[in-house]
Amino acid sequence: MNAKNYMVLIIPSKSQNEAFARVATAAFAAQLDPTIEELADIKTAVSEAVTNSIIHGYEDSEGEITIKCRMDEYGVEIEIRDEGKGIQDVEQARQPLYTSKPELERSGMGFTVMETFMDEVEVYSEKEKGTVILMRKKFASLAKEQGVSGNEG
Amino acid sequence: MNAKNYMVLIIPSKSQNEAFARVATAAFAAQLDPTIEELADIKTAVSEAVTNSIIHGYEDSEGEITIKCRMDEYGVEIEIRDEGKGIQDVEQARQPLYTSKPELERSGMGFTVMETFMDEVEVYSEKEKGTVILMRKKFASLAKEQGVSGNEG
Amino acid sequence: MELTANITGNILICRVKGELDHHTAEEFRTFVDYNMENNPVKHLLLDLTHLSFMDSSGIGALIGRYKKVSSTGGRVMVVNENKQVSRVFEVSGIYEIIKSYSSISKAINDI
Amino acid sequence: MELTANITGNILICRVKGELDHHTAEEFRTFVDYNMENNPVKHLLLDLTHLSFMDSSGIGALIGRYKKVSSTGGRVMVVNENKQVSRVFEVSGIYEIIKSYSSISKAINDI
Ligand SMILES: Nc1ncnc2c1ncn2[C@@H]1O[C@H](COP(=O)(O)OP(=O)(O)O)[C@@H](O)[C@H]1O
Ligand SMILES: Nc1ncnc2c1ncn2[C@@H]1O[C@H](COP(=O)(O)OP(=O)(O)O)[C@@H](O)[C@H]1O
Repeated sequence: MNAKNYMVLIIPSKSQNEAFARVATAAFAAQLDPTIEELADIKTAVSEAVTNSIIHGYEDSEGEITIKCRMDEYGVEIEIRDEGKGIQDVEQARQPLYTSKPELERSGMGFTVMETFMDEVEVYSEKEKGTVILMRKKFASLAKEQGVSGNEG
Repeated sequence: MNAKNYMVLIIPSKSQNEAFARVATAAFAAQLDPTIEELADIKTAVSEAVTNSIIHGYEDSEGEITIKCRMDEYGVEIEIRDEGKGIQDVEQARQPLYTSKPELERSGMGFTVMETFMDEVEVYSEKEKGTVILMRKKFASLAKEQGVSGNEG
Repeated sequence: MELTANITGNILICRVKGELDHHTAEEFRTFVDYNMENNPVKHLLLDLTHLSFMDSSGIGALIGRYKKVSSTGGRVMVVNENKQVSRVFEVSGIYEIIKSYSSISKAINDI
Repeated sequence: MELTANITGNILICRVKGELDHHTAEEFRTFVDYNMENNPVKHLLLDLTHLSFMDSSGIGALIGRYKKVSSTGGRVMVVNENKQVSRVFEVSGIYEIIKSYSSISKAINDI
């Protein structure tokens, strides 16, 4: 039943929505009974991606950010999409400490945080078209249900 | 800044999403600093409308429910839309205790709860096309900011 | 939703924890009906101290229990519902058939 | 976000309550910089006991404070960050420049 569940959330690129985006995504993912730490990881990764769409994708203009969250047998897949200015060099962007906006006190650690806190992070981006971040996180509780972790007593 | 904020949330008509829908809507409305009671009212009204889309709108089939929430100077406007079977007689449907599904132990109090807990409730529905519920709720804190409640000391 | 049942005399005391909506109503119904039918009890006392949310689907489920229990001469009582729950009770007029008490002992003493 | 400042010797003790992200970073920056500049203090001690969430925007804001404070010979310390915050600290390597203590008194004693 959970396996086919999903949600789509659309918000304007206002910084006040960063907190809402991570809380809503975590509330949805909570249906799968993740651990508190897994939920915190999702919140943090979503916060990074949504903040990037606001600061880098749309800069001073306003646009829409679409957050999709799908459940699968192992956990969740989260897609965060903007139609902003896009990333010229994705490989460079993903480097720890790289930031195109040091003047805004950016740490350049957003992608590193996403990669550390999620199991998989894919980045699709096209200049002047926008950016899509696709992240996956497996939940320990589901791994057990699937029998992945082997014997249970 | 808040005045123009909004969110759009799309979920499949699964009963497990009732709780998520009301939590997400309340989390969004919380940006306006409503009282705990105002927030509980919104949760309850959203729960009623979403449940109706699931039970009455889509019955045994599955469809999508769209929840839109917009902020204005006074509070929030919430729209809940399904593309389900629609309501033949809206006036009758809004009567307290009226239910088309007594066999499911429905109380027939859904619309009455929405009307009591929200300031305005509008219902638009067309047979075989679907139903839109439009609800508004004013927040006491904003009435003060607008000077509506007069002198403050 | 977490449900637990205890028996005191001819009363089934059912503690309801979590949220009672359309999604959880089925579980609530099944649990209460099973325990009412399989125990030597007459009355139903619902401890709502830990019920954090209820909507009109919950009202429907409560009226359903009331019909069953009262058909065999029993009473349905609730204890300690929070403000949100209490407002839904009021709107639906259910206090006319299901009385509320501030504690389990007060409810028991009133039978 | 709620920010409060106290002074102990030449240390500004700033309590940070709520969530430190891009949205709240500006307020944090302004508050800390103002209090560092307008008080006879050298070091910055951030009490993170009530910081419930932080992401890499918070790291950027912390590094910014570190650069300012250390340019005049001061230190930046944090106290009692929760697990989520601590993981973000670890990933970003910020513990190399900002030391963490389990209590305010331990941090003060270490200066
Ligand atoms: N949604 C986006 N749209 C455009 N550029 C982006 C987006 N996300 C990331 N970037 C680019 O990738 C760089 C690195 O991102 P990140 O690791 O999150 O660090 P930071 O946000 O601190 O700069 C950004 O500085 C920016 O140039
Ligand atoms: N989204 C909807 N789609 C189709 N019919 C609806 C919808 N919402 C309400 N209705 C109709 O209106 C009636 C009254 O609704 P309500 O007051 O919520 O009571 P209940 O849900 O307990 O039946 C329902 O029984 C149903 O016939």
